[in-house]
Amino acid sequence: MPFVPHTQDDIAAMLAAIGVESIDALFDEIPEALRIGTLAAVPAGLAEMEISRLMQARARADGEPLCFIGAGAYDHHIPAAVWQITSRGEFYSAYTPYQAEASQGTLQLLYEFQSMMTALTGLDVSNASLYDGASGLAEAVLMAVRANRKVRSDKVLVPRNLHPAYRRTLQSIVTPQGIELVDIPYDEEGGHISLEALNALESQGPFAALVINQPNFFGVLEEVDDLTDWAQAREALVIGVVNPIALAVLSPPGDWGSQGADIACGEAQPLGMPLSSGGPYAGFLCCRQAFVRQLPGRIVGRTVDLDGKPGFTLTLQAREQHIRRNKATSNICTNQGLLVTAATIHTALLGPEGLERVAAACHANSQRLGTLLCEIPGVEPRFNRPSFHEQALRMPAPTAELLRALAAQQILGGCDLGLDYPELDPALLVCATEVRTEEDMQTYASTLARVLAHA
Amino acid sequence: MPFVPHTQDDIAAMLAAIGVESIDALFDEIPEALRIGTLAAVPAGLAEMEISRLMQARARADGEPLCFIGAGAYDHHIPAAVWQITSRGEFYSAYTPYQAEASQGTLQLLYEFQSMMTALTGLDVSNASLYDGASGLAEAVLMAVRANRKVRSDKVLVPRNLHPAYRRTLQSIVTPQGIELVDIPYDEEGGHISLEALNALESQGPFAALVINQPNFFGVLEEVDDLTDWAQAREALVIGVVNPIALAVLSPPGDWGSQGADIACGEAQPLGMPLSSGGPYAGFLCCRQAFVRQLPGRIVGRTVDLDGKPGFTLTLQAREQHIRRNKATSNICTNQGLLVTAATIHTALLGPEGLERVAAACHANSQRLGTLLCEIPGVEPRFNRPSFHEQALRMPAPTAELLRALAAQQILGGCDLGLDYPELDPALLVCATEVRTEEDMQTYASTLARVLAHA
Amino acid sequence: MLIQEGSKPGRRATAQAPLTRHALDDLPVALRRRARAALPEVSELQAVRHYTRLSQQNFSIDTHMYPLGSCTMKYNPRACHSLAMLPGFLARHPLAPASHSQGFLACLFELQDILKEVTGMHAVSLAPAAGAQGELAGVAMIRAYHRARKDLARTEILVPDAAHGTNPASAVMCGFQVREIPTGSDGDVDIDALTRAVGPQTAGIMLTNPSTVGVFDRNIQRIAAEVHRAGGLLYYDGANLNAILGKVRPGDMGFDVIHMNLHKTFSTPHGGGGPGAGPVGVSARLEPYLPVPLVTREGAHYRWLTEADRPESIGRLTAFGGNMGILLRAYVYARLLGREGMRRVAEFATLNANYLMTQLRAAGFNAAYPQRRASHEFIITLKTEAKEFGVNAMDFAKRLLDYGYHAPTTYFPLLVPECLLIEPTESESKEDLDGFVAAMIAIRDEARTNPELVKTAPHRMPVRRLDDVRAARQLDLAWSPQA
Amino acid sequence: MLIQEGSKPGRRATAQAPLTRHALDDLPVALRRRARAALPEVSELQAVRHYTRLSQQNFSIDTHMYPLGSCTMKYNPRACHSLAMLPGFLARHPLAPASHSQGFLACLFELQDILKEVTGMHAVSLAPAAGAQGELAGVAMIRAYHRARKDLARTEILVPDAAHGTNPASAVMCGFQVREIPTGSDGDVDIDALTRAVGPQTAGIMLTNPSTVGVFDRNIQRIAAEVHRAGGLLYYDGANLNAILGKVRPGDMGFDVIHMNLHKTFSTPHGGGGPGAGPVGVSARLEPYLPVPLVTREGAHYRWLTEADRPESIGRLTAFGGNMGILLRAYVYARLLGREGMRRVAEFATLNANYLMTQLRAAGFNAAYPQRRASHEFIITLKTEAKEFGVNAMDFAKRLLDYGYHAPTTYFPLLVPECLLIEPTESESKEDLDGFVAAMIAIRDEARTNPELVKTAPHRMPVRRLDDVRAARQLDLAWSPQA
Repeated sequence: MPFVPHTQDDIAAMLAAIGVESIDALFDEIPEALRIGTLAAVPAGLAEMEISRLMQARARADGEPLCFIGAGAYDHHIPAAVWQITSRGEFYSAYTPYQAEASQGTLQLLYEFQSMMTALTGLDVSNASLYDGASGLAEAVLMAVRANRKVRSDKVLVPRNLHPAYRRTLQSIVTPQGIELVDIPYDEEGGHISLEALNALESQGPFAALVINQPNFFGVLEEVDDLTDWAQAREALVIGVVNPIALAVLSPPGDWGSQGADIACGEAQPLGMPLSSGGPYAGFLCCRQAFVRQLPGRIVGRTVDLDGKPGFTLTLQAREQHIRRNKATSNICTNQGLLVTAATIHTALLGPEGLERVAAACHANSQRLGTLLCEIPGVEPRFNRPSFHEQALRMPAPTAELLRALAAQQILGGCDLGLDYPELDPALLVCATEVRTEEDMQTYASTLARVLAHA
Repeated sequence: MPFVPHTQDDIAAMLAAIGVESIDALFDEIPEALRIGTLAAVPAGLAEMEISRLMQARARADGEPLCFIGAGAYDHHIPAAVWQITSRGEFYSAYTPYQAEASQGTLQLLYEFQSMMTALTGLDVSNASLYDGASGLAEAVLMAVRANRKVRSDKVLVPRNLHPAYRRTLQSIVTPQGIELVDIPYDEEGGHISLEALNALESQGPFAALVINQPNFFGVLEEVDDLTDWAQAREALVIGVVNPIALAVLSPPGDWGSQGADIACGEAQPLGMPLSSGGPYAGFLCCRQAFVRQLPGRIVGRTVDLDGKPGFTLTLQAREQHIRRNKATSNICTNQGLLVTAATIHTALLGPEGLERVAAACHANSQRLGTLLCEIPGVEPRFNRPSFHEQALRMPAPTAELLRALAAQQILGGCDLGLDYPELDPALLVCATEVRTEEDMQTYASTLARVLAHA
Repeated sequence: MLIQEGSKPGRRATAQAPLTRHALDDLPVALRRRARAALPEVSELQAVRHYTRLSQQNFSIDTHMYPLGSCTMKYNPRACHSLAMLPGFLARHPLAPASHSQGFLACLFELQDILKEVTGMHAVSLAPAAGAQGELAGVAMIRAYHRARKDLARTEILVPDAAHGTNPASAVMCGFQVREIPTGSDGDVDIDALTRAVGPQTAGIMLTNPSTVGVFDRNIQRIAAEVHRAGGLLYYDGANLNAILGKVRPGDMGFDVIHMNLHKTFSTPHGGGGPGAGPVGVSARLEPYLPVPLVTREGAHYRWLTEADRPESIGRLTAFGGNMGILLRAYVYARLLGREGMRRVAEFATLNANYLMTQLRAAGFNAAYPQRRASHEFIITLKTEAKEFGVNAMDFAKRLLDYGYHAPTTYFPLLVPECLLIEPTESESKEDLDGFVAAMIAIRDEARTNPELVKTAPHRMPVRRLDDVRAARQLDLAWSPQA
Repeated sequence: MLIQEGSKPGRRATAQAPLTRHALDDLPVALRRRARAALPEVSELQAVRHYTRLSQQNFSIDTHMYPLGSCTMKYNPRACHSLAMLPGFLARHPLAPASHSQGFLACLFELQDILKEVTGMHAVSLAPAAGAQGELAGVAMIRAYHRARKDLARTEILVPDAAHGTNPASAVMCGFQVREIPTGSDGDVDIDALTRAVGPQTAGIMLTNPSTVGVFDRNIQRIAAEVHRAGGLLYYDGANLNAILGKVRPGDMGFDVIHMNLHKTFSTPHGGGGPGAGPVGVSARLEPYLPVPLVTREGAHYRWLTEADRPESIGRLTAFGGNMGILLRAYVYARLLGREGMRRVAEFATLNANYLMTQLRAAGFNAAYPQRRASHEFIITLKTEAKEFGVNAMDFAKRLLDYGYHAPTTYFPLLVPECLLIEPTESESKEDLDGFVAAMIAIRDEARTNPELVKTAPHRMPVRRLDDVRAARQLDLAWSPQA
């Protein structure tokens, strides 16, 4: 009986104490008709040795392709210390820190995380994480609509160059509440959002909020100051969707425009979370102090104990569903505590200088990759504005076939932009973080050249 | 500066406090001529990301061959919990528990280990480990010679079917102290040590000790009761060299013969230590209570604190080199604490029933492998007595070539007995522990059949 | 001390970042950060020591028992962690093509099948990232179902008063109104009240069974019939699935949609507050609305089903389809248990709960529903103790920490005064349960002889009782360099 | 509670052993175990919880500073652990053929080269499993050298009185007599006494430099000349190599043989008492005697050199050639440091030691050799405090535990009364050192005002001061079921 410690003597003694003959008798309040027989479709139990063998085979099955996909999930170096400490039982198997006195480790760490996120975004307060960047943006939008008391509108401006999966997630989560997402087209040449595009939409307003993605899905840098000022001049709140590694070198949302963005959110995955096939990651969400009571998710505060000694506790729980039920700011309770543990340790180990170096190395690699690939006839940059971290490249042949041919050579050549942006087809979004070497990039370039030559 | 926390301000403040101009000034007592310039042969430092890439490539470089070698190092399932807990910083980076009050974790664990080893060997006391099985045997022999007050002899009987590497290690370590190792030939048919062989050596005695290896290097079971009685009738101490997994089902040294063996030692690797290319492993060493003051290595005792509360501490330190210096029982101080941590957790997770199941599965697999291989013409058991865990098989072709051909098919086919026992050539010692599947063994058999067919 | 307070300008864990500092000159100055972010500057040893020591200030399953009702804090097998963290799984990019994802997708596909079988549902999506997101998805599917039938008048979701707070919150997130149904004195839903409440405005009902009062609702088949007759759907909150795993199936009870908390029933770690995973299972009529992505097998080939394959789907809930690493852990756990092991989960969780309730009652504590079997959990009410000694449920809870037990869930469900909701789970031993009873008795003795000791507990934790009111009034939510 | 005391017959961590119970009927009954071994029978959770909680009762580098003289307790980089534990290294059988060992052997070969370079020796063997085994190997090589020259009258090894206890013990293990050489009042070896002691009976001298009194012996070149002139060889005890790494090389000082403690200088973990690794380096004339195995490169191919290649070798010291996993950790550490990093080790270890000595002296503590530079370590003598307050070095040491500092090495070297041998290492920060000084001052204040507090310390550990005498007199070395 795996994970059940009872001996036969224990069972007998316990049944005797309860006063029943058998364990089955304990289920006697359940209507007989509902009790099931076998679970035929569930396989018989395995020993750890056996499941280990199976999982090792499966983990190995898919090889170790050289990956140049970014598109919202980035392959960064993670210090060995990060997961060795995160995996400690006291973090891994701890409960939500509702009993603050028995959870000071997690609580202090979350407070430190909140402090790191406010430092990176330049905003006042942060929550202790949400599920991921996309669902976090959905919460940001709901929050902005609730919080914007000046413009009572259910409309939110969302750029088309926001990550397509984020756009879909937004759609799933916010539309049942009657919120309308208004698309902002991107500039055909620059890949960015222009003031002209915004002005063209103005008549559809007023808007509760404007979403700005920096860098945007194409890796292109937006003119965040102008966009922020445009929105705030119209009483719309500004939600920045940002990459925490990029924030080490890019202007933080709190500094955007003349007043700063109101809300910032994003995916914390680049801070110490492995690609992991897509999750678990962690969304972060920061805002101005004024909106703190509209902030969803758990928040840790510093307080004092009976002796006046500093300590940490979950606070503002009156916003939350387990207190407010149907009046809560969100239904979210579970967050991504363990991932935040990794993110906090990761960020502490990197520090501001380390994050800057990582960001700069990613930028350098990504530029270098672009240069190498664009030496191939027919490959060229799709947009003409500065990019960061990744690049959209026009391809001289159908991308699906190219990607298949590259994959057969154990190269994952990027994200096929034509799938979500037919107007860009054929184009690839490629990424090379600091972990890709010159040799890796040369391999990609030479393989692509070969593939195209035979295409 | 990896692993150096000093900022420029720190350095300046510290130098000022000391009253020197530079760090170099702190080396001014060292003769100028001795100070070196560059370390040209040492490469420049790498980032963790870079060394990770290098080590991953090297760890992958040698493939994942299917291994049927045993010969003193065994591939067992290790519960995931074992190394997750052993790797915790509090075990991993702890010092030797000289400060007992700050080391109760390690000390209690070592006491539990000692208790497990005495339970497995059936002897009274255990030390807290030695470097490995082979050097542990050397210490056992030194100890036996010191401890045998009845027979003042420097001669020790050592079977030829003891692991060749153990025999060599014994040679290196004990002969500088004038101890003479007398070979006992093994029985040509049975592979075991017969009483006749011992009787034939009797005239060379008296002997301080007899070493008995159960199972022996060939996997053959010795008649340990007879051998023990033979030796003790002649006042020789009996040293059992045993495998802890086998001890779950085989008679423990403490039960051998009419009085039980005096000393037991062996390799603890099968208890939770990965093959690891040969180490670190851990030797264990147990003995009768009467010899405890001759036992080398660290020993943990249970005692009480000022409040009478139980606690654990290193004890009998008067035997050790840091107190007794040149009068110590051994020069050993470091032991294999971290490996003992793994062994203790492993043994707790397996328990007596688990170890029995592992032993029985190893036995069944090893028998099955023997059966499968012996279906191949020309392959047959080399010895005619019961074996455990591994088997010596006569081969119909030169073994070095066979092993090379098998290795080319990613099969490590066993240990070439002819290298150390020319009289057995061509023969292989093969092993299949509980982690080898029927399919693995079939693969070996069919590949060997193919190789032999083309030989 | 905060990691930020141990920071010193210029200190670094040098090995952790690229040794070369690349230029960023090509980026427009206006878009670049002006002042360096106030992040901690510490050495590698400093960080390792800081977080190792912080961890030691936590309770956790690996160190303490958590008899925590509705939260199923049981042993998280260590193999689930190491096998989900195999490099092949960790290095896989979420957008890697199916050609390079077969091993991974096979695990998810089989997990879908296992969850279908144990819940008795027709189809399962693994997409929701947590229980609350599973609820959102479930209610969204109910909404989509009615809308597809143009049945737009169904604006109301029924929720028992004992329900988890996420239930009404999730219903509201999907645009529904919530109507509460009272619990009867025997712990079952007040069936008459329910009958009165259902109607053409009923979109569905959200139920936990066994409920949060720790009993199996004996009228479940009747409830299902009533709601279905009115055209509503039944939602099963899987928080308490551990109580019936392998014994009874929500699908057989008549539920149309269910979410499961893998971090409860399937023993994936709570991780100090997540990540969870909240797969949803549905009956055949809701299948088209399942959130994407799903995994399908075509011949021997696995692939994702996405929006393109499922045009009626309620959509995508996270960017990359869910908490994959958590799903892998649950898969490993399910394979370790196997079908027999699943059944044992419910059996021993129930045995432990009934034994613990029996022993606490024998020790003089009052069960909220003494005439009922406990399911996997049960409620003790400390009303008498609070009145006699002035020591309330929270004081008991805090003092239990000193005795080395995590507090049970307190003051939930709201309908029982001074309550402790206690769920021992199947992985704790009889000795652990006996130890908990002994601690409860000892605390009651203290409450009698030295109430102040209990009222000011805990005393053996890293901090004494914390001032929650101050935390909410004098908000201090982030360290800043000026502070 | 011992794990054995939590055992219950029939309890098991079921997932951890084969599910099938194979028969053993073919084994002769006489050779089989009659009674089951009294090993613990516990659940998986029980074991995980027990050992996790035990671990928390330890001090460790990851949680505490260890200013522990002669032991070099510095940060053990976590990457060294994870990279040495890569599956490819762990799964490799020690007898795997060279064809399947190239990646692994490349690491060892390069480590040999790095160690040669930093010690200035001609050749290195990685075989010794620990420092003491390195010493044994070193002395055995000295013995083999003289024997090969038929120089059999050399029966004596010289050892300074301040030497580590392993030095004389290792010499005796090789059949030598030991003669002690006194230390001069300035901390250097008494050169006159040495000159009187050397002679035709001298096989060699074992020296640590910097010595265990924490100073660099300024006469090292003269010592080397004297011993060599007499036909003896010089052995370098590498315990203190951290002090000079990258700055000075034993080979350049004239040493013929050296062992290194990788678990000190190369930061492999102490692991609660091991495993260590004690590679030996030698001058050209000792190369034939190096212990096997060694790694060689032939073209692009690596292979082991064994007894067959090195017939004059002192032989094999463990069955499979050494603590491979520890060697891999040292290799990773060496590559992370690189040549500049090596030099910084010595520089900052020395800076920290001199700063700490300065601050402690400024606070009124007495250094044993105040006129000398500290190397990486130094000695404080508490003779005055012991006399004035009746509080001895051990009491200070125990009280330091309460302040969160591991005790320095106490009562070693034996020649300094009431001494603390203090080695902060390069990985501790100025703040850590200042904290240690503050603790020392606070304890001295306590010794003055409340000596009993210090004499009965520690007070904040899991146990109070333990009765060592009882431990040695009433031996209790193993739990047994009857007890």
